[in-house]
Amino acid sequence: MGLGAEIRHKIAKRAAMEIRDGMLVNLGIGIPSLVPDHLPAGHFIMFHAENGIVGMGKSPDEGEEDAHLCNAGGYPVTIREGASYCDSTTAFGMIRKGLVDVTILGALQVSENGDLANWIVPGKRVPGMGGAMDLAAKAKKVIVLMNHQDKHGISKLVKSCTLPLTAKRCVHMVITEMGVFSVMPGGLLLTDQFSPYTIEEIKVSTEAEFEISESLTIYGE
Amino acid sequence: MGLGAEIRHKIAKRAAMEIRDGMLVNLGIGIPSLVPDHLPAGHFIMFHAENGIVGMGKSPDEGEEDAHLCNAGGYPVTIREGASYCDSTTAFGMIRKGLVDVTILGALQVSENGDLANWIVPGKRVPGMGGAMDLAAKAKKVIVLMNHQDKHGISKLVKSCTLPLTAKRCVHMVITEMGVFSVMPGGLLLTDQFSPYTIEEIKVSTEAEFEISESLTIYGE
Amino acid sequence: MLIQNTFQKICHLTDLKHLFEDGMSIMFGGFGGIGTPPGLVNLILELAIKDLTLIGNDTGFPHIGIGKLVTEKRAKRIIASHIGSNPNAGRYMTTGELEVEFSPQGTLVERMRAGGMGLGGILTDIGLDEEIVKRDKQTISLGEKTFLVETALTADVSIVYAKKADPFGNLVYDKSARNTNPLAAMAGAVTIAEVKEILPLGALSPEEIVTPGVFVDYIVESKGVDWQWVWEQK
Amino acid sequence: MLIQNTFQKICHLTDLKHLFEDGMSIMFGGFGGIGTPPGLVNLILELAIKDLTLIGNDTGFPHIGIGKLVTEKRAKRIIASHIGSNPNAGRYMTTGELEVEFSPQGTLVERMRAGGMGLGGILTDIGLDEEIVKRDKQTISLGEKTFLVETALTADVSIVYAKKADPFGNLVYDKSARNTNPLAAMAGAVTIAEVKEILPLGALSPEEIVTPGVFVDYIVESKGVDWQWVWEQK
Repeated sequence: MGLGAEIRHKIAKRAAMEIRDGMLVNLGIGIPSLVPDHLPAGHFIMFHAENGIVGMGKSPDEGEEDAHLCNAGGYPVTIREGASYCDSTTAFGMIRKGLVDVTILGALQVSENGDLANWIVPGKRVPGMGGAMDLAAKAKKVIVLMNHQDKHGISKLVKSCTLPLTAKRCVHMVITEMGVFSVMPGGLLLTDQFSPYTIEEIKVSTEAEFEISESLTIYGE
Repeated sequence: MGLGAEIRHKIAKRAAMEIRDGMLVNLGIGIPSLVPDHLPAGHFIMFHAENGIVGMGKSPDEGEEDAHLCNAGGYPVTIREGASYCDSTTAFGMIRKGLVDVTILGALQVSENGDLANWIVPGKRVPGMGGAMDLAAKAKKVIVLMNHQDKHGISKLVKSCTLPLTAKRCVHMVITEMGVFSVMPGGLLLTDQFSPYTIEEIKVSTEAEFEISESLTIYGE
Repeated sequence: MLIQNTFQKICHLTDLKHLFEDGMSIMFGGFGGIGTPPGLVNLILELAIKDLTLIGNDTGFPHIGIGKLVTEKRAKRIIASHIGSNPNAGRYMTTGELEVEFSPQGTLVERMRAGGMGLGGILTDIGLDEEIVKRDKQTISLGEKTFLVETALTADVSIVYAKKADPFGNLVYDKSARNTNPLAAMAGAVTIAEVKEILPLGALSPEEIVTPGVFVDYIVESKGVDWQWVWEQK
Repeated sequence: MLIQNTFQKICHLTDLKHLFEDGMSIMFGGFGGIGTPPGLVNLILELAIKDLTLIGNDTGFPHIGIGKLVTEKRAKRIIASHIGSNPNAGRYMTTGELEVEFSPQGTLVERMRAGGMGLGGILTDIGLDEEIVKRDKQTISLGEKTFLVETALTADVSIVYAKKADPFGNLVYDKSARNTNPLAAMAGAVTIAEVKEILPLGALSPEEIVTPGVFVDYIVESKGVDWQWVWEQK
């Protein structure tokens, strides 16, 4: 994503604060996969994979990988106590029924009203939606972790998405290297500001309108 | 059903001739439940129950019953090697997909073209269809075992059913105490005649029209 | 064996009273009473709630399974495939005290599952020609074929019975007492599992778990059935 | 261990050639290649059949899973939720050599299951606002809500991978290699299971069986994968 390891972990760490014991959580690839590194030891968060796992644990040690125990991205995982396997219909039943408490995923664009575009660049990249539409539309809380701008310096937090949507009005929170935005009924609210970015810099870098929280949290370097 | 044990077993024995090794078979209550008594020892027929069993075996010995191992009628059964349990959706998926080779059940009326009425007497008895509609509509072969006439002496093999249907044009074979009728494209064909009934007696007792097979099998007492 | 109540799901029957009220819908697992949770049925009886909508395969027997609630006239409406084994259900239907919606069994269980899976419903051709099934339902044509639109079923509370649970609510059933339980377990807004045995987290094989704990909100230990089965009655 | 071939389902790969032909539809189990039967994919490659319609979760990787058939241009059409891990699929789609129907993953697996269960389809609100999903599909209103009509998927042949089978074709899967296999196993007009191990009748617990043998027509023993997984490639 073009962000350094330190910033990626800063974003992941902030996302981890949104998760509590007992929650069912689905993580996308990229920065979201770093979130477990920032959870307290001994937590009881159950990680969900679309292929059919509830209760994924940490990555296996090298040489301990099992080709038949992988996450939805196809990479080896382990399971924790209380885990179970199911077929993909049941894994998606959990999603559609709204039992996934938090999903954390990447995005190409997020709009002021929470529309999400994260799966297709017409004429360029058409990988298919996979499970993104199901997750975005039905998870109780959708958290987007992304670069604030694309590689051309264009804001990814937009007034209105120009790319085809994954789902409408589904995003609850966006975390970028500059800060944290909550999608409120009236629009975006900046709740957290990450140094070294100033409010002015964030405004200039953001196409979308946003309000600033009266209880804005400012994080140091 | 008002038939003596001997005749009931004669009907069940004839039905058993329609079953071969490897078949998936669903048996209704009443005379159909006697069919397994007439199968060869060491057979490999898999009996199916709507509640979620494939591979039911014989009835348990007295005192060996398990309340959690019962057929769809709620009576204790056993299982054979190769059996499995599933939930009721999978049990009915087998039915709807047409994987039940033979279902053997009772009836109130069967018409010349194979219409089946076996679940409701309006104003009198409305027990619900249970799994009868699914089985009648989708089993590869539907065999009805029934008294030739009702307790008022009225033929149950009719020109056209007067009772609400379970399923249209679904019955392949009807076995009564008088003989065996196959439902052919052109109508009913008497293929087996059970002594002591004469062709004349069968005709008088049957509302439906039927042809007589050129290779009619006649069973002695 | 010390069981950690890690997910705060393990509780006593008395902790569950607040979940029940007049007029609610209750989906139940079981088939002819087998696999219907006896302690939860008794709890509902004791709570004296009424005007219930009951959803499940059948109405059990007069004093077995969900039949107890039917016999005591707690239900105003039932969605089931069969009521023949409980004459009280037929009697109350005739007197107009009980409304019964019949669904062919295979359709009923798919409707229960659809509710649990967050689907709107399923398409089937079972009952397409039968007026009592077709009623006022929508039909849809796909190519040459026509299907009935059968809507998903959900409930305020689902009650199920299982053989084993762990503190997350993962469930393993017992032989043919599995029947409609995995479907009911998924379709409740709240799901309560009555289980024969509660084991520590990690004691169940992840391969053998039929209902992932995600679907289960409360777990109570069962005291077993307090009825005689029909085949035991001499 | 002597295995009785009681149901005549156990066979060799070479016995299966007659089941395959140009233009047919093949549904496959697997997710990113994991759980896709390697020996059956190789058999299809060797048979040099073409113009296939492939139905399954994704197109694997270029040399992993069903991806091998895609890379070798055996498919004229694919119904899947994702093709991103196999650049060849995207390339052939762009050149018009490959037709791709995208279905959201949760919808796709329900469509596969519906085919196996003899249903006409399912109703879901996923993708209702997205043109690429909605396309020319019918919608249906139930009360206040609108749903897409998503049709059942079936195939001439289904190929699946399992850990254990018995001679009846009862299948037990291996951890997350279960994924879409139980669905594909049900949805084929003919289903072939490639399995790591064939055990005698009675060796599998009736509680642990995921796919009842009723759905399985042929069983072959697997020689394992002949590819390197992406995470093994250094």
